[in-house]
Amino acid sequence: MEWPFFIIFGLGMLISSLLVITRRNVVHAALYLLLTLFCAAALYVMLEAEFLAAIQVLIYAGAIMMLYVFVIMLINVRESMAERQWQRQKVAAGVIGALLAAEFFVILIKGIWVPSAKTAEAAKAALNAYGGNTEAFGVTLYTEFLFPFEVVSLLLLAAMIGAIVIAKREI
Amino acid sequence: MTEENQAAETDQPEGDDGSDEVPPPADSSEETEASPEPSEGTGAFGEGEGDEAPPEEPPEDPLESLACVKAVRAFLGDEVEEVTSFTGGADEVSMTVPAGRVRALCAHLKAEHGFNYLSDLCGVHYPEREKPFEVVYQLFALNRSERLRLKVRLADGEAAPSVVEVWRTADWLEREAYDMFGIEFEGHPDLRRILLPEDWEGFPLRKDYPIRGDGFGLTWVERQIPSTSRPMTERK
Amino acid sequence: MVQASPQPERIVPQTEELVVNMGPQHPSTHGVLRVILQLDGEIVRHTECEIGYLHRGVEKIGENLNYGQFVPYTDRTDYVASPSNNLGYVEAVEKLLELDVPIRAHYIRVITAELARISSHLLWLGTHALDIGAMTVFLYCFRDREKILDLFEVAYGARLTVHSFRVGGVYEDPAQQFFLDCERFVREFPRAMYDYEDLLTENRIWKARTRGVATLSAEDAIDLGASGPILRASGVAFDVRKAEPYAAYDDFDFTVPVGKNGDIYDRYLVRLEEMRQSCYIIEQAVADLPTGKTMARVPRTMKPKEGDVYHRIEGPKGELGYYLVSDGTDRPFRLRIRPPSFVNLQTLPLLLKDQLVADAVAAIGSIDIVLGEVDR
Amino acid sequence: MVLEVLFALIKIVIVWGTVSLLVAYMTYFERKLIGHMQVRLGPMRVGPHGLLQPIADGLKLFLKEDIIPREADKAVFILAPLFALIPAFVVYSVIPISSGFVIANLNIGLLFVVGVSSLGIFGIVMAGWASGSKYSMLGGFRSAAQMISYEIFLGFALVGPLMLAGSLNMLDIVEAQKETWFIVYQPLAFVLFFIAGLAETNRIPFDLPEAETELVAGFHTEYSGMKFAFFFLAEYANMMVVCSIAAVVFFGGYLGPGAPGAHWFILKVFIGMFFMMWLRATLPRLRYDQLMGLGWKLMFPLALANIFLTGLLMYLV
Repeated sequence: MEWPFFIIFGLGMLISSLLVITRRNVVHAALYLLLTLFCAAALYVMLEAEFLAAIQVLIYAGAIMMLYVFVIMLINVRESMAERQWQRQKVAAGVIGALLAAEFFVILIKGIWVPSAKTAEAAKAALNAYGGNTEAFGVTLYTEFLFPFEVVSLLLLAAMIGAIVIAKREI
Repeated sequence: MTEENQAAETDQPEGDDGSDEVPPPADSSEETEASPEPSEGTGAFGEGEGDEAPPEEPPEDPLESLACVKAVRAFLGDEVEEVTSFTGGADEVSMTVPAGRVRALCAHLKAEHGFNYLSDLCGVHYPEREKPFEVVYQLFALNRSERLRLKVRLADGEAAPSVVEVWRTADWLEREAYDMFGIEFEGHPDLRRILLPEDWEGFPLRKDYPIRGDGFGLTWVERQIPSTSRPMTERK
Repeated sequence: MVQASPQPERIVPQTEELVVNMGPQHPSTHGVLRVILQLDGEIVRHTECEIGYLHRGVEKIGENLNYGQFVPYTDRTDYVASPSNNLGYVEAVEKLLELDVPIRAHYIRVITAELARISSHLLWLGTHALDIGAMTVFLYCFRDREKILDLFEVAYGARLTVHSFRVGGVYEDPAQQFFLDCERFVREFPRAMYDYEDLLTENRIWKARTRGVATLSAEDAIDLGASGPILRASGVAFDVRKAEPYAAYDDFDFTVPVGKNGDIYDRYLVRLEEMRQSCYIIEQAVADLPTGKTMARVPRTMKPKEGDVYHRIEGPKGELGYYLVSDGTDRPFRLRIRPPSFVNLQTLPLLLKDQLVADAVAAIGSIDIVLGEVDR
Repeated sequence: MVLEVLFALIKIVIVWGTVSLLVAYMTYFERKLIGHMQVRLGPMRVGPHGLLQPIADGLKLFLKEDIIPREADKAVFILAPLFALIPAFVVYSVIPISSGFVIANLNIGLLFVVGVSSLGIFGIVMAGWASGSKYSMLGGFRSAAQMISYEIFLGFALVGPLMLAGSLNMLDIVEAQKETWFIVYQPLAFVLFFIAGLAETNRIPFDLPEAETELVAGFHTEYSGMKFAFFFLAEYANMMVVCSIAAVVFFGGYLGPGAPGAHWFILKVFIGMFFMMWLRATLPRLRYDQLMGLGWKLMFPLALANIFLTGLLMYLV
């Protein structure tokens, strides 16, 4: 029952992410990126990572993309469309792209050879032990990953203060 | 005209003015009471005036005994061209003063005599006169409720000194006088047309400005809109 | 590139000054006023008003009509309070003709002019509140303004451009019904005013939007020639009705409300109180209404003697003056209208200086301009 | 399997159909209500007491010429109204209308609501940008900044009741209020939520994005016909969403004595709507900086304090 949806969202994600990098109009590209993120969220739901999916929509699509769009819309789109889109870095880009593709391929092969059902079962069992997806997320975040979590929030705080200082010279 | 008017006015009984003209008697009485009393009003000129005034001016002229007239006299001396009042009272006192001195006079009246409020400033066009233009200033002292009208006569092309420095009110009022009469105000910071379009030709409140748009060749509207797009009857 | 500058300038990122054009078709400029705002971010640095879109050359028209014919034209200057304009002009002409107007006519004029003041303030309050987003006040104000217009209709047969007075008095003595209705109106209206007060006076949002916004000091107000509620809101108790009583204002007891801070909120309070005082004046006038004629004997052709008069009244917007120059014919040689809106509008650049652009609408509204009068 | 899908589809049709009809009649309700508050009658001509007015309005807007400005970005211009409308409707798929009746009983229901409704902003920003007009663009940006800010307070205000319920699932939240409604424990959270909801839906006193007298209707200046109707419906649908969430989270959703749950739920939503409309007839509009100041300087600290207090009390009790 799930596979048609998987195909819809997977294809949607692929096509829209392709369109993100090929559109000349930045606003259109940003809106396709929004679609990509949305499809990713849908895929998370299918992997039973609902909390992640909701956060994906709320933070990425709702907040971060909004800021992107905010900035992009202030650009003169006509002017930017006339600018050259492809830089002279085709070789470097090709090499890095090939490396990435190889990596993905290796992971894919591994996934096929190693029976994934077992790991999936184990993950589900672990989730149920916590009483659900969201709870599991919260517990791990505040126990196992407490230190990195705090470090990251400090980093964000520093970034926020920095942005305020730069934007508002006289306070 | 002044003397006869005044005579006529003073002869008439008070009842003539009746309810309509309640203010003048009230004001003049106020004035006569007030004139000796205010120290800033009389102090500066009163002493000098007290010595000189009686021999020069016949004391029976009620207008000359008004504080504001005395103040202007004290400042300008003989340069005052005319003193009139339509009603004979203090409320319509009108003094014609030389154009060159008006800014200094206004500054003096504002600083020393409390005429801190410029009610109005407008132009008038008398085509028959030698100096055809007149600028009329309606001064008002807020603290004392006293009015004074100053008039300045200008020859064609002569500029009046701007009083924007004295009262900022004058800014738009002078622009309007320029717009309507073409009277230039020297020292005005931004003398442009205010009500009419910037490319308007002519000054509509001049007496020689045609009421129908024939006097200037094409009217403004006719110049803006090509004649072919207007009805036949209007075409030249 | 060729010329090396002696010292390299430090590059400081600058924001451009933005020029925003409000009007002449903007809903908050109350007519065809065009305001050009120079903004530094959200702050207004410089304001310029473009006016004249409604210029009809009223003063020129006046020079080409005889004294009586011009009265209906005054209706069309400040068209939201046309009896006040009639009154100013008619009294100026009467001064010129040295006419003795019957006392009953004066009382009727006072009643009508005060009704006009209430109606003008109501229109102001409604539109000003609507500008700030209070929609219901607008409809309440129109509810009550409607009653005043009905009163005009009873007395003079017209509602907006009333042509209420003639040179020499009031043409027809209004029907008794008019005075009864006036009595009822002044009895009911102060109660209706609680509706506005409840919605606005202590409303925190209303206060936040109007308090300390677009302030005008007393010195600036006098220097800029502001008059009417704006001047009084700045703390100067100048009211022509008190300073130079005209018509029958000497006979009535009323106070001149004065503000303290000269901000939009004070202008609002001053106008509200003025409406109450107007009601009080009408109440007295109706109670003490003298009997007698309402028209003086006016010559068929009015030919005043040569000379000039300046007559002013306290219009709803401020000092409304008429300067008439007579050359002895039946037409004014020069007819000058001293429009309160025009002079008051001159305060706008100062009101908006260094204010937030979002306050521009509130500030323009607080001046209470009628473009018909500004442009004439 | 097929039956399940069919059943879900029927539910969707019922809910969305009811919602869209209700939304249409909310416009009538508001006009009548405000009309009577403002000593006038409101619509009277179409049908008895103007009852058919929303249908006439809908027809008129549907048949109206659809204008796309020359300067507009056509695709985005057309998509924007849909972006505004669809999230408001999607949210209804997780709101329990009565004890067993909910389209999708998601684990993360409340999070889903907040997440999806945040997408509605895109419609407004896209509309503002795609219109190719300065006024629209300013309106769109204003709206976006306002909605992003207030979305945060909206979310934070919901954390308190969430902690009490111990679940994100909408049904669980309602069931947790069997004894007492959360409004009793969380009055501050409700006030914050309601204010944030007003700001989210651009209602007075936060209607700056569409301030008629300042921005000439803001982001939807250039819209006409059906597209305009979509924005109009989106506003009312969002109002209903806010009221529905308030009913579910603070007022025990469908819980109530006697009558079936759906009645109670709809009644509670209506009372919420009534208050929103009442406010429109009463209050003037805040200035932009005051709006932001209110949010960040007053509501945000209060919302955090509320969370802290709730946590503290839960720990102590």
